[in-house]
Amino acid sequence: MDTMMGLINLEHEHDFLNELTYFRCGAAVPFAGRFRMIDFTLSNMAKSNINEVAIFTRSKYRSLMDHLGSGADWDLDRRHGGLFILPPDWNDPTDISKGDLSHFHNNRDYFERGKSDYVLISGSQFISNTVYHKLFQHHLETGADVTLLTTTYEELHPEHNACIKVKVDEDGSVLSLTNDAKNPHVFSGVYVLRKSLLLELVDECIANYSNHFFLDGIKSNLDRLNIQSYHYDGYSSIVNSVDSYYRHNMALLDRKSYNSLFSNEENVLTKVGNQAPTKYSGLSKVSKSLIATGCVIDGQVDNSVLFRGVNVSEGAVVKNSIIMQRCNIEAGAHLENVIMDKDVTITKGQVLKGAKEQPFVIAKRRKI
Amino acid sequence: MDTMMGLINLEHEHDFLNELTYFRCGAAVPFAGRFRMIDFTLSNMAKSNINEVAIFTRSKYRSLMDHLGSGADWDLDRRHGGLFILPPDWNDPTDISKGDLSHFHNNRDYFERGKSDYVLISGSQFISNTVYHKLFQHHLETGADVTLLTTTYEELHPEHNACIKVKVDEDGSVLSLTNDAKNPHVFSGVYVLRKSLLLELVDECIANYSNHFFLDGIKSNLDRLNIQSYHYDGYSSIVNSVDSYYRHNMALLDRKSYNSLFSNEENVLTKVGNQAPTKYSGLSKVSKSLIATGCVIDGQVDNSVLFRGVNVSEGAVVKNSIIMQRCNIEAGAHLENVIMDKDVTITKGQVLKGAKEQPFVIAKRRKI
Amino acid sequence: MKKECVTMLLAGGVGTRLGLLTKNLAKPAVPFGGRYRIIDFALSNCLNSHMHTVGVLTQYSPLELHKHIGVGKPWDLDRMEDGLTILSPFTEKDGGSWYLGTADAIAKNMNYIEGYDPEYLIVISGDHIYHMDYDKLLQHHKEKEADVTISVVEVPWKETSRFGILNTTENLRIYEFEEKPKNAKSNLASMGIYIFNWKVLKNYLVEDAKLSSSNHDFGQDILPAMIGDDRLLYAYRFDGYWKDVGTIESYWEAHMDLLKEDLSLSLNNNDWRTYSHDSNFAPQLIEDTAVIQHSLINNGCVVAGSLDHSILFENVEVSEGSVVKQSILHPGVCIGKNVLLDRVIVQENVTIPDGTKIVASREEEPIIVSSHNLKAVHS
Amino acid sequence: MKKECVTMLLAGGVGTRLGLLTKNLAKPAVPFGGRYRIIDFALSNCLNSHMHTVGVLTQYSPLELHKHIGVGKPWDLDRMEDGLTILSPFTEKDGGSWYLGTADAIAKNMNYIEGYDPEYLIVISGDHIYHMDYDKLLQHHKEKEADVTISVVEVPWKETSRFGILNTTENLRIYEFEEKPKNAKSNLASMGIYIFNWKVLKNYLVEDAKLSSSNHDFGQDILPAMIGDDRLLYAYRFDGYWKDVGTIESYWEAHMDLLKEDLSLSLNNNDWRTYSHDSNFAPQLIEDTAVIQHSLINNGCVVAGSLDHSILFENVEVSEGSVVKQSILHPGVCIGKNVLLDRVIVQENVTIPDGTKIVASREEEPIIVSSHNLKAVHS
Repeated sequence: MDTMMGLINLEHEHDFLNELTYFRCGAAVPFAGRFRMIDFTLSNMAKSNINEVAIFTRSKYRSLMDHLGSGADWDLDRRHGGLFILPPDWNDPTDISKGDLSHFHNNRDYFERGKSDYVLISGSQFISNTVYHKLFQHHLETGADVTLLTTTYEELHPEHNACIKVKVDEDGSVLSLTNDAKNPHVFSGVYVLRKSLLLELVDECIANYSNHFFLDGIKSNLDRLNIQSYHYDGYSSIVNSVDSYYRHNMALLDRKSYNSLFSNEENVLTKVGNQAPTKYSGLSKVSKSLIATGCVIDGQVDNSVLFRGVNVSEGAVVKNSIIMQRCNIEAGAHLENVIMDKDVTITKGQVLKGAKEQPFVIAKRRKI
Repeated sequence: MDTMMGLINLEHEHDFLNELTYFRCGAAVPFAGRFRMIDFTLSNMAKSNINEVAIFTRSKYRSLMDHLGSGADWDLDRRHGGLFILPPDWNDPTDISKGDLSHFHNNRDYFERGKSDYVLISGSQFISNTVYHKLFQHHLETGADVTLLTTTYEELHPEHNACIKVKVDEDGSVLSLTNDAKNPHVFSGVYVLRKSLLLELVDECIANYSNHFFLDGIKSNLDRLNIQSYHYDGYSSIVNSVDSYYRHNMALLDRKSYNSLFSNEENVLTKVGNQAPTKYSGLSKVSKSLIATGCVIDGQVDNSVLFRGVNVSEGAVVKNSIIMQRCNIEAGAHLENVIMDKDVTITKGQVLKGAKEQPFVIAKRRKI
Repeated sequence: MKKECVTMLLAGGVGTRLGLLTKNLAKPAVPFGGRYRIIDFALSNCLNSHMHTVGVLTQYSPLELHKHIGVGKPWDLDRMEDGLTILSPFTEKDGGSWYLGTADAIAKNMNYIEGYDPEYLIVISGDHIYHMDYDKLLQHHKEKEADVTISVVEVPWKETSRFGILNTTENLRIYEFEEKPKNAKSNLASMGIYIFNWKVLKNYLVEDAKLSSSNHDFGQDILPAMIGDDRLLYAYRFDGYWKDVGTIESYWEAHMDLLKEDLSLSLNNNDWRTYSHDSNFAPQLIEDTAVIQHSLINNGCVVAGSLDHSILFENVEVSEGSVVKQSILHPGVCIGKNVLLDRVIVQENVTIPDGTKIVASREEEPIIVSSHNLKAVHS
Repeated sequence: MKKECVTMLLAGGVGTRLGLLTKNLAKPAVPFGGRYRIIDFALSNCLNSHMHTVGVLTQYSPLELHKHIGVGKPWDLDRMEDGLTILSPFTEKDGGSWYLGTADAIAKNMNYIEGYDPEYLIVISGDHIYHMDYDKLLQHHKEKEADVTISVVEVPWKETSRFGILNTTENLRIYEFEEKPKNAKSNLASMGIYIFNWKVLKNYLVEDAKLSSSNHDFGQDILPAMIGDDRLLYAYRFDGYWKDVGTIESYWEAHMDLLKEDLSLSLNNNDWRTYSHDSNFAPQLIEDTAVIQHSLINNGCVVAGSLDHSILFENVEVSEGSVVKQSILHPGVCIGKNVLLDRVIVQENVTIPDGTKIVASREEEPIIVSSHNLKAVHS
């Protein structure tokens, strides 16, 4: 049976979420009430029969390690295969590789030991809930060298500017990969190729002092590689800025989007938190909100996302906001258009208000 | 129930095994035919009811991560607690800590989240097969601030020079910690103390710009701390140089030492290799040797240690040597007083000979 | 490999008094508290008390239970050397037989226990909701140098006839065991949690197995025999969080109690976490039209209707215009539009069609709704 | 959660023809090859074939087997959502019953299977030593659009009367199944490995359960009924590594064969690893006085005597002056001084006292030594 191994390459995902990425990489930022950004990609992989997943990471990976643990929650705590977080601990004095190529170079043994002939590569900024079976099937059937997962966004937003846009012919062969701001056909960052080809292209890139595997190894070789596009029709979003982060969290308050992302047959896997169900008292007034477990709600919550274990006390109001784990909103406080990182306490009667276009971001463990 | 959490502190264990530690830390060096140095400490901890173990490591920890995996082989692949390898991924701009104190400082959350009130700290150079129940019991009963595991070596060797020597009164209270070359009462590097005291001493050390927790936080406070010694009577050895590494591997060829280290009720836990039993052919001639599984022996092996999957072909002779995983000794080759790292091939008829006092160390993946 | 203490969790109970709830389900697998199953409490106690060698004895309709327990991951019991072992009935060269009583179930698994050569055997049941440190019980047992220690809880005097009652001396030594006495002399009820010195118990099990007249039950046979022999049996008084959910009424009441409690002292107690399997549903979505008061809601729920004094397990939907009061909705329940439920327990994956009205009056027992009796209970 | 394919591993066999080896042990738990138990081969095949949803059906003396399998860690079957499930007999509201035949065992666990709503059901047995890619079998089944595919192996014509023989057309469609025929028409023996279209099988299981005359066995009842209905049954010819160890003689011979083989093609095959539980014994210690030829030795052994054509499982000691020939020493065996063994199988943890002599002549069946018959077999 042909199988894929997985690679989540975080090298080129910089600290794109301001305060939220001061101490953690973007992949580890909480998203959608109970998940972290990386959960979507990782759980897609886990559900696609991928038994070995490596993560290339350069720095700020500690909270990622905490979150992923042994991989048990993704059923990736395997004795054969499993989850490998690969920090940059390299001691090869002859190493001349740069950028993400140094990850590929120094982790060559991961690929060589792996039992699969194909590699699925992804970042963490493409949020979707799917399995990659069809992408893989398409790759095998077309006999392509590389197959890109692409999708089309009806409305283009600033976050799509950073994406690579794709032009294909009628058979789905990729004709060009550009930054054309008006092309709604977007490359998701997910692609699959044969392991042997990957290693070959890596060697070429290193020999040429390149520093970006996709741009230098794949995009630059568009003329000689058979690159196919597989079009994904499901719900997805690209999160690569505070603006897009806020918007795509809020989008999930809409029942249709919520159902599209979550009401699949398959749930998105994440670290299990073991909290009791959320408790609503006689004073609670909640509408249009996404709420995780372990919360205690005595106040008013409107059009907001609450992560695990948030307390909203009597008389407090939370509006158009994202409130992360274990925040404590004391009595009478008023929050509007706020993104609040973990473990923040908002004291009695405090009023904080950002703008919808520019939410007020509060770093973790503050008391305000 | 009072319980301990574990800490294996590798910060002060430098690259003490020459060629064997070019690409890996000492804790990850293979030892005694199927183990790695760290297995002894880690398995002692695992068998002592310790459910949370952290490893402080600065560099060359990749092969350690490979070896330990999710901790499953030590039954430490837990959802609550478990094994934490903590590489130096720190992003605190206000951090002024140095030496191993920066590990303590940046991993404070490990201690704070841990459910145990006591911490057992160890390095990886003290080789023994025991459980720490009695040490812990002693610590609780004497009400000591810190209890050190100590032992006495009848014969002092160069490796003991680097150890701290202990002077105690009749009750086992520690009177002095010195480098007295003639004192056979040696501190093993294993000690236990209350978590709250540990954190207090860490804070003090950092405030004083210290860089060595044990020397600056404990030894320097000998006057005001109640430090007890618990004397360990079982078999043990200190491995901190190529010389001691070679000698203590060879010592296990003696049935008495072998039984002392291994024929406990409890086996030493290590990564499971899934090799078939070792196969001896009609031509094999083996005596006084320690041999792992997966070997195929057609030649002569005498007074040697063979790790997993070693091939000794017809007419080859291996004498007084340590041969690591998957080495291939081709026909007619002759090895004497050699330490050979993993995956080395010795070609037909090759003769290599070191001295007992200075074995010939061959780095991994060579073909000679 | 020697272990000081082996725990045997009795999870084969039929739980007859729970009616429809246990029709195809062992009692320990019955959902509780919005996200748990009853057995989670005993298993979490094992984890929190550092009891890592646990045999789970199953016999009756175990499929759902086995699926829930899996390999024991949520409770860290998926271990190499000990951990969780499911012990179902089996055959030997001379045939096999089913577990007859609680003592018989233990006796038939003597080989499993002996494999760990334990000093002590803890027998617990998967039938109650409680937080208990078995290690403290063990320490108490050791201090008293008892042969048996039985955990007891004080029950209201008027309810003593429902329980196994222990009559003790002032220092809590047990001199008599009465099963459901009409006129109780004590209100100390056995919680069905025992610690035995294994060597002592073993002899009694061997002897009891030979008696054809015996029910092979701890309460009816083994303990009376031990008391008769003047063995040292002590009661251990437990006064923590404990709920009996043996009847439909008490099951429902226990849920209503949860709404009054400070959960940080019970289900959300950080010092004594209750662990369960998690199906990774998305957070609950509360819609514009929802009105929620006095309720507990788990992941995966979508609420557009009104809730009052209700408990929603995972993946429940309550549509617009519906009113759910004093009710318990098990996982996967789907409530259509304009439904009215009051004092109702809806079983797993049942869909209640639009406009349905099911109301149990205050005097009645709460109504259990399954997919089979749906039409019958529609008022 | 839907799975394309569910695997049911029959591990309840009594294995009568293995005599003492299966006295207190299910056949799948019998040690093999110096470090394995028979069931390891089937479980490793599951891992290597990416079959992750495995029900293991046990009934007879399962304790040792369950302990060995544990939660399935060595085979990566300790998973959250599927993985390994041990399926022992259980009771329901209307009582319970034991597994009667192979088909009955599957039928009684229909709920388990239906929980995954599979297209295909693979039935394998834990009784043979073989390396097989069940996925290839499945692909073959799909290509043929068969109702059933049965894996077959060619056996010597003179041995056909020991096997279930399949008579096929040229393109391997099965038109007849003969259980142990006297005059076989074919030498294609069933390996007891079947793939069924689950929906098709299910109907036959339901019908078969109603027949009081049926043995509820695949070979005797289900397959003949399917052939009678002109269902599409195909044979799948297997020619890989396969050993039958159903009798004491064949068990012993299979071990002697191992000494001739290139293990890198069988037990040590890197492309098809065989996984097992590992007790973490230290490496074997070979002493000064040892003479070892043609032998297989596992971890934890200490050898001071002479070995020839012998297999030592883990933690075996052979003391000075002893000679062990053509023998198989199970885990924990301890051979005293000046012992002579020839053509002997010594069972787990048996200690052979100094000076013992046990020899089976070439014509005899190899002698099995347990702690009970030790005196009787001393020559």
